[in-house]
Amino acid sequence: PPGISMAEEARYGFGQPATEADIKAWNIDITPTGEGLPPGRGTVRQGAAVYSNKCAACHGPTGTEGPKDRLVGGHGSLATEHPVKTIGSYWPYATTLYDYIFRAMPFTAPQSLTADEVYSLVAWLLHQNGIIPATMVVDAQTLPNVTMPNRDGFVADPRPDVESRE
Amino acid sequence: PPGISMAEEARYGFGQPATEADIKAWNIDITPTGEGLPPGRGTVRQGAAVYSNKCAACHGPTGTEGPKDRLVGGHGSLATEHPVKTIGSYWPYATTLYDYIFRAMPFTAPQSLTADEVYSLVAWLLHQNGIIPATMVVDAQTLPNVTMPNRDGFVADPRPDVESRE
Amino acid sequence: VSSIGTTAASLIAPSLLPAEELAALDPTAVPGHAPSPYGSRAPGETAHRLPTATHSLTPHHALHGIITPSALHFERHHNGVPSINPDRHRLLIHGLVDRPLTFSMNDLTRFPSITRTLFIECSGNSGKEWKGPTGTTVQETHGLMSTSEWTGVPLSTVLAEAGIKPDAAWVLAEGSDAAAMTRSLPLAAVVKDALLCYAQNGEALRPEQGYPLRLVIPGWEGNTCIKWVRRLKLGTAPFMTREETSRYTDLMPDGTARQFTFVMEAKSVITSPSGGQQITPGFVEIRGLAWSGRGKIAKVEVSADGGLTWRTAQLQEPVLPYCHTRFRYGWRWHGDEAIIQSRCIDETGYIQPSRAALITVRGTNSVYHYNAIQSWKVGGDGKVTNVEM
Amino acid sequence: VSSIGTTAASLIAPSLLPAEELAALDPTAVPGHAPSPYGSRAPGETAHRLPTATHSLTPHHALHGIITPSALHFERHHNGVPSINPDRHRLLIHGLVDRPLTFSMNDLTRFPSITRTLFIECSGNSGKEWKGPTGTTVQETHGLMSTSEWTGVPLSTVLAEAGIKPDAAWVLAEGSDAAAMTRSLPLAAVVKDALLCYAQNGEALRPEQGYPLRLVIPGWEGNTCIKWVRRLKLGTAPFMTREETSRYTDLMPDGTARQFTFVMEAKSVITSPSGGQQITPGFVEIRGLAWSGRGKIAKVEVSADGGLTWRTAQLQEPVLPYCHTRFRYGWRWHGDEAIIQSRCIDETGYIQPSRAALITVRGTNSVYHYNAIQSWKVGGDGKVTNVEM
Ligand code: HEC
Ligand code: HEC
Ligand SMILES: [Ca+2]
Ligand SMILES: [Ca+2]
Ligand SMILES: [Ca+2]
Ligand SMILES: [Ca+2]
Ligand SMILES: [Ca+2]
Ligand SMILES: [Ca+2]
Ligand SMILES: [Co+2]
Ligand SMILES: [Co+2]
Repeated sequence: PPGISMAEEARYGFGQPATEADIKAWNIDITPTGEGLPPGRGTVRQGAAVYSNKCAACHGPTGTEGPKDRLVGGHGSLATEHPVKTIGSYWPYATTLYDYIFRAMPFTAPQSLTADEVYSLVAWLLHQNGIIPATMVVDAQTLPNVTMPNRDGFVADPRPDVESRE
Repeated sequence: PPGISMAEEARYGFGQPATEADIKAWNIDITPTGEGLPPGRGTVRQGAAVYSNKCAACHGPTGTEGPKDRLVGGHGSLATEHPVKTIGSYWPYATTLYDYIFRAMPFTAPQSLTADEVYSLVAWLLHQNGIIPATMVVDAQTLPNVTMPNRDGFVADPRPDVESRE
Repeated sequence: VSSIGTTAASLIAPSLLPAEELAALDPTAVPGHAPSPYGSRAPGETAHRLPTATHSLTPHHALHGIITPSALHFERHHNGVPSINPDRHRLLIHGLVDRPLTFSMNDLTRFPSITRTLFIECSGNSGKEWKGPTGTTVQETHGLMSTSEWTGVPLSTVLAEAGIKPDAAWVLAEGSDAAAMTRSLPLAAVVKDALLCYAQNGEALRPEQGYPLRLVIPGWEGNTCIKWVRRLKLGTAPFMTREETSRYTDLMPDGTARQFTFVMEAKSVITSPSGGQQITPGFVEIRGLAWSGRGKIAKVEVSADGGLTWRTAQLQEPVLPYCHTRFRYGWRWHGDEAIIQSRCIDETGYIQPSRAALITVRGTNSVYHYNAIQSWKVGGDGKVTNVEM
Repeated sequence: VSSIGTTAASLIAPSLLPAEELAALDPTAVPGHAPSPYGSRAPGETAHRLPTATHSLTPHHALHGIITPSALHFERHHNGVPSINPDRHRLLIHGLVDRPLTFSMNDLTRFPSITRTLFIECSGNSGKEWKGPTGTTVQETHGLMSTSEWTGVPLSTVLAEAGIKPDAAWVLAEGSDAAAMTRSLPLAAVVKDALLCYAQNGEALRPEQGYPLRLVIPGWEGNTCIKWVRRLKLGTAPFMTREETSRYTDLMPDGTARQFTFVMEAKSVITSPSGGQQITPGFVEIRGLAWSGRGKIAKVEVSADGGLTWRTAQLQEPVLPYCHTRFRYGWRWHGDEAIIQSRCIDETGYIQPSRAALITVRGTNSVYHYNAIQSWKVGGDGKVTNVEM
């Protein structure tokens, strides 16, 4: 086609330009710096209500009972024989909670929650884990500033790490 | 086990000795020298009857009509544009006819024919192809002595035989 | 935006629309189905063998790599696929041996095993092309061949167990199908590398490929690789069965016939773009298969001008002996009529012949062992057809 | 007559009796069934995956060679197998690229293609063994791995089409399943040899392995090989999704966790005789698989005395990088208790560790990346069990 650049000629030319709408529909990830967080807000109190409606059946009334993944507690357990890995004890970034709850929860209806619902659930879960006060409003500005207890608990892969001799 | 020879020790020892009965049940091949031909006999006249009952539906009343493989004729056609390969025009050994008819025919009931039936069918098919007289009795002694018209028509594989150059 | 164009991609990986209810509008919003004991392909995938009464053809235009999925491995039966109980199946070894033996499948799997990825090609593959361009698609012209990973025990190991007598020179291999399909094989040659196989692509053989036991002879015509094998008889001379006299012999122009033509000579074919497909101008990856019954493929060349000029294609590693080798060549089609061809050279230096060279020597009455260069014509409209050069 | 004995052959190739009506008493007397468009395995063959809600395990005790039949390829899904219409499926590339693009499946199959035979191993394969011998069979201990012939387009080719911006260092790969399964991958490493695959063992990907499109990264933990991939987003830093923080990180004894542990280190296992099988005295072929996420297997050693002495096993050629390698060792079992083990060394010189060496460094809380030597005990009765040495 006229006007095509030389650089474009060197490519195969397959595929279509992605439109803003294409990208917006799928661009759901949230980075640790908060990139991707949508407008909206949530409180611990609102989160308690949504959680009890949409989450408690699988994760237990307080987030500790299950039957599915335990979400609360386990602090100080990571170096013991029975580590309990939860949002509070293990997760390094609070933003990941928004990302994961929206993309994958509730398990039976992923990507069905509104931004306000997700912010509220994040607030409630962080509060249950003793990370934020009951009064905190969670939104795109405040969430990236929450420091998780195990933020510095991760190290890079040092392998090969095991001496193997005959 | 006691008494086992050294040679036997060197083997893996898997498998069972084949009994005479094991071998007899499956040892159906017939060689060009007539090895394997069973007792029994057949005539062209008997063959005509068996053929018309059990074979003609597929190979045609005279062995030329089909719908399945043509069994009769084609003499002298092998070097033409339309070769007709039949028992008479192509097959190098008469013994193969016994072998194949017993092992594979009738197509719907292979290995169902008696030795006398097979000898008779062989007789009729050889006669139809002008190879033996109407009066000949076919049995384990006479069959290997039948000389087929195309007996010397086969050559060994001389490949590579095609010059391929750029 | 494409300044380069498209290929026959939808033909390369054909699929029908899955029924609407099977495919979620947004699959990320709906939990999927649970793990299962034994999977099956996606409902919309419909690549299939073309079956007749006696055989079925592998859809090479729709396949990738070199492994043929077992479900799509070509078939050639002489009286159907038998139903065999593997626990009752026995292999009998007799004739010129020290100790006639029978083996159960359990016995056979106990021996030292070996695995090889090998093509099997019917001697009749492309046989209709002797008379000129006949097949419409590559499935029709070259569908009587497939490649699998075969596992079994070397024939030599099992024969040694029975003890080969010094005067044994030929072995009769017989199947337990309704044709009791039988071939005489020269002992020295098959003892070298034939396998008694019980597994194909990791699992038990498929019924159509000889379940529970098949003889596999690397590089030899498919009919020698006796399926459902139940008997091996050693003798001094060929047994001259119908399958090596009336059939599987090649009629020459002088009326003589070549017998015991076991090895499948080197051959190649472009599987994409191929007959029945359609391309559009721009980048087109020419993809195909090359193989030789004499060992490894050394080189594949591709021509897009009917054989005037040839370019070396890329061979997918690893290149294995007696095995399909996938070749690829990046081409730019400018919209003009073109004849595309591939030709291969194997490690013995044998060059796949042109059709003209082949029929000059062999005439057109052979039926089997047609291995000439295949020519596909790309029309001005991008449609691909089978033509003679 | 056997002076040498038997192995667990019936366990190696398990089969149920086909229903009597399926198996003719003498199959040579009854015409068989006709060729078919798409075959299925013999009715008596019942090797199967062990499925749970989230995964299923490959029955390696029943398999041969290195190819895993697609129907038996292990599964690990984070919210089930989505049903995807391939004609609607798109791959979106955006973030730090010059030109955000979407690709249809047709677009992707047009690019130059490549085929590789590769293992995929779940990082959780053998994970339960961290706490001590847990699985009864090799399917339970090592069933979260399989090998296929994968065909697709190099990731680098497709990213180049969009144009990688200079500051891009990580890529987020996201699936179109109900978990929108997501991993951050270091761009420089994956651009080297990752593939966007659309074919597995010759035909279209199976739904459980990512139909119609899967990212395959040679040698890396299975969860990085994003299935049903629909989005690649380039960024400067890892995106820190739940699957690389809460999951797929290994807890060390000091309470810290290792993150981005992508490569599956060298590992091997005896698949036969293995847990749940039984052998009898005499010749027993020890068969197993070895593999390394760092390249080729250089050597496999087998011990039949709990690691006191080691003998070199035979490796089935071709030995391919990032691929299962089948090893074999001919053993004579005299009826005494024995501990059989295999250990492998890869081309980097890395030696598969003993369990003791591994847990000395890592403790037992890791969950993922367990690659210690597996010990099987052969009892005086020939029964094989999973034990700790
Ligand atoms: C029907 C069952 C079910 C419901 C309802 C459900 N979950 Fe879950 N949840 C699960 C399962 C199962 C997992 C584990 C998924 C996996 O590991 O891939 C999980 C995992 C999680 C995790 C990750 C835990 C970790 O440590 O990695 C979070 C956070 C979570 N759920 C939050 C929620 C919230 C918030 C809701 C309600 C909006 C919810 N879940 C509703 C079943 C459920
Ligand atoms: C229901 C059909 C049918 C019946 C009945 C039948 N045949 Fe056949 N016959 C065939 C078919 C089909 C073939 C070709 C088989 C093949 O090529 O594998 C054949 C092949 C042959 C051949 C080999 C021809 C050649 O040149 O290679 C002979 C000989 C033969 N039949 C003889 C007989 C005799 C004798 C009988 C009767 C006892 C018989 N047939 C009954 C269908 C039949
Ligand atoms: Ca385009
Ligand atoms: Ca025995
Ligand atoms: Ca389509
Ligand atoms: Ca053949
Ligand atoms: Ca059995
Ligand atoms: Ca994994
Ligand atoms: Co054939
Ligand atoms: Co996993």
